[in-house]
Amino acid sequence: MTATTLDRSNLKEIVARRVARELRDGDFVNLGIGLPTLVPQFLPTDVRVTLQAEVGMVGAGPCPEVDAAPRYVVDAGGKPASIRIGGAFIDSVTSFTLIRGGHVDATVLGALQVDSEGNLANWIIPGKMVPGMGGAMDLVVGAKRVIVAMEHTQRGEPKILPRCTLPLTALGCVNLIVTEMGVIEVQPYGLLLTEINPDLEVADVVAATAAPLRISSSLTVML
Amino acid sequence: MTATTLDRSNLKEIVARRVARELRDGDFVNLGIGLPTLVPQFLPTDVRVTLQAEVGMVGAGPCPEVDAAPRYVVDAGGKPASIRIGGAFIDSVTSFTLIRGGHVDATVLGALQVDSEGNLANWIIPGKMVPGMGGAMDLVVGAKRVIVAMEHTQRGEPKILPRCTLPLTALGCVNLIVTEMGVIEVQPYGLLLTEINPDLEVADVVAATAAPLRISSSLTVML
Amino acid sequence: MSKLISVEDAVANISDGMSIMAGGFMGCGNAHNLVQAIIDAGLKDLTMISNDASMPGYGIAKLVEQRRVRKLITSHVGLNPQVAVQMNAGELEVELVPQGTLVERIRSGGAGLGGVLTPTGIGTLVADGKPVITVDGREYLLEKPLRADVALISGYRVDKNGNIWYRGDARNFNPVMATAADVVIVEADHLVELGDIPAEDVVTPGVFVDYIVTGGSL
Amino acid sequence: MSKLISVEDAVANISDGMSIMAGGFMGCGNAHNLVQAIIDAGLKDLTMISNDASMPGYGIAKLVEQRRVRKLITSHVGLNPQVAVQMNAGELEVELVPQGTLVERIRSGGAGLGGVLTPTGIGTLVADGKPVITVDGREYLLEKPLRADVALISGYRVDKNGNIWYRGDARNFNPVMATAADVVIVEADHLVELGDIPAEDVVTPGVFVDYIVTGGSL
Repeated sequence: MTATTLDRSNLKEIVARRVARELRDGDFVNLGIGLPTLVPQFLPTDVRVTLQAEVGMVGAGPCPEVDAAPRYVVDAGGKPASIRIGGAFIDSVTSFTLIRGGHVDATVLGALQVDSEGNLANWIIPGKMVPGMGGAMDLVVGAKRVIVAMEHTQRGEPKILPRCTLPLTALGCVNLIVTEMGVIEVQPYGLLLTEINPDLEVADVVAATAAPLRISSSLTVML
Repeated sequence: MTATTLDRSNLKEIVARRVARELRDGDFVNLGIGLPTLVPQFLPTDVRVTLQAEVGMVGAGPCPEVDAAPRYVVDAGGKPASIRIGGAFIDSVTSFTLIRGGHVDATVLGALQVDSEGNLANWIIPGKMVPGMGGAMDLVVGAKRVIVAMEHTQRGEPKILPRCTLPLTALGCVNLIVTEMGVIEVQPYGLLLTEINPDLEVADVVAATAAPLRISSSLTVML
Repeated sequence: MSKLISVEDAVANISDGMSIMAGGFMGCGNAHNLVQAIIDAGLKDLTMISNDASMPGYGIAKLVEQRRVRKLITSHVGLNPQVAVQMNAGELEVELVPQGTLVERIRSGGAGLGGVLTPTGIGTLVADGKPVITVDGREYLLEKPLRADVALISGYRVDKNGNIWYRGDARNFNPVMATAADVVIVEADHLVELGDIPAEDVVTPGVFVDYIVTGGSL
Repeated sequence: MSKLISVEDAVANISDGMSIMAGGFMGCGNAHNLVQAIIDAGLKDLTMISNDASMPGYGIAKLVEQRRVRKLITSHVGLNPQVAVQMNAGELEVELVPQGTLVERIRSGGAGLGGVLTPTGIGTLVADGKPVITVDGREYLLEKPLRADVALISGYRVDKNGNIWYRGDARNFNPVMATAADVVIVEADHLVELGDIPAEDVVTPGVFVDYIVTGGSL
């Protein structure tokens, strides 16, 4: 099976499941929109993380089945949300004191492009899509660990490049890239493939990656 | 009667009473230790001011007769204090957001020296007294109006000088000087005596003031 | 001297061309009645400072939809499609600011500081034209303080002194914006008596607030 | 993974020569048991960062009196006569910082900023040797961020997540110091259940707190 024939139906689950293994019990974590929000459901029961929502929650919970506080407790998209018992509502100043001040253990977010130096582009496609950076620039600068969780390619085109061509979100901020094809560490010398999807060959991953890719001598199967 | 024969028994009251007339209904005011704390008792009943205590109160009240919250509500000297109904406890960050951010309408504080340019020295006598500046440097920079309330002289020596000789608290920060001898405005061109203690002659005030002193053409009696 | 006034009197503090800070995050924490009153008063050419442009038909999004906004200073406009339309047509100027930088610029304006030294934005478009200051070997952007003519605050419980308690995450930018405008107006969901908000639980002390209007609700 | 530990285990995080932030204002908001445990553990050569040096025999004043402090970074020492004695004898170094600058330097350290641009201290001894940055025609001192190895926090109600609610003005420097140290220890006057502090009324979110000790009281 090659990259093009990889079963794409559970692609997001593959990524989210693997990212979940990066989190430790007690971690304070900020999850970006989309794929990253799937991560908590794959956490082992003995790993409890506290979720931050930059809108103003420490200990954010899931979307409520019955909305107890309509329009007063929302997520970053303005949709109904909830807070866990023992959580705290905070203002935006405190929210970014947490984020910029290095108090967030890990942030998981998507990317348009990542490159060999760990540069990240995920907020603008000039002339096409200008939504604004929201809290992303602060998150990737401030979080102790930045994990990019994304599909390896975009309509067959590599997103992992020697050098980002889109405007950057931040310089050298990415620590780890998790895709459906494998797990890639950002090292001082460049990118290192440490785990691979068992349905793929190394050549598949290399072919789908525009950046030079070292292969770990202890390459393992991605779980 | 001359300066040296002025009845000194009610000197502080003279100053506090006159300072009270500078405050307007609704003002948010920070009072320094000592003489300035006497000001509120001379406010007309239709003038209500909100007192700030930099330790962390908006709406500070008097020392309680019965201390309801021993050691949890204190003034800047660590003595039992109280908060008025409708007041707020704030942290030190907020306290100095209020002070430095121009939210305090007036601060009233003592001085070791004041000079023709409105420079103030009130925090250190090198080699003798080094208590630290506390919040004073922020207060005189941030408050909309800085009123010095003090005795005109120190053991007969002038405290109002052409140029401060002690280390400064801030440059050009003083707006008004109120002493037992009179009221002096700090103007761009220097000091202007606008009111005088009715028991004194202008010559008495000039003699007790080392800085050049203009006399207002509409000089009135200090009330 | 009561701070309690009508919504119409409150909005009379605003003129065409003024800068307005509006608390809220995707409309959660917008002062909805004040927004409507601004529209009803025919105010225009406003500079809006807010985390985002809300969502279609909700809160401050309406100011954009009704073409009352000349300039937006904000971190995110992706959920309000009208912004892109007007921006691409050259009718609306948008200054995008990272969210953490936006909140600190406002804080700086409210706290009498000279600006913000932040690592956020270094090496990106955000850094264009801004001074870079090196402190202990690390580079920081100098971002300038932000203040506004008027701040529109949404509070859940508000007493007559203007003390505010916020519900849920409707808090967001409201407390910091209440520190950084010449005129601060709070829209109260519930007007309460002095003392009903314990002194320890006041989030925005009333001394920051100039006017109170009632009838708020998200 | 419980944050709740004994006072002795908490103090085991501290070594001779470390820097310690202590919340409190003239002893109001000091973590008194932790201070005593530091003395009992024989710790010395400490750098203390605190608003003041408290008053004789009370709170952190005891650390000075017991000669455990090598350097004080503080805004006011006038109520603790031992400070002047040791300072004049060359035994204690004192760095005096304006109170508003002290709190902002700590905030800067906790919030990942590169320092503070403040008008306070311009033209005074405080400005000696510090960069002056001009923003929009006004001069500001660049004051550097402050962090510490350990912060000693005093909280009235603390839940098992470390969420803190402060009573009265014992709050003061505690919330900001809880953001700016590698190890943050809170001394709880009352340990409460999760949810006992409503989410809106939490002042210091528990994620800032590493360890909780009980038995606190001012």
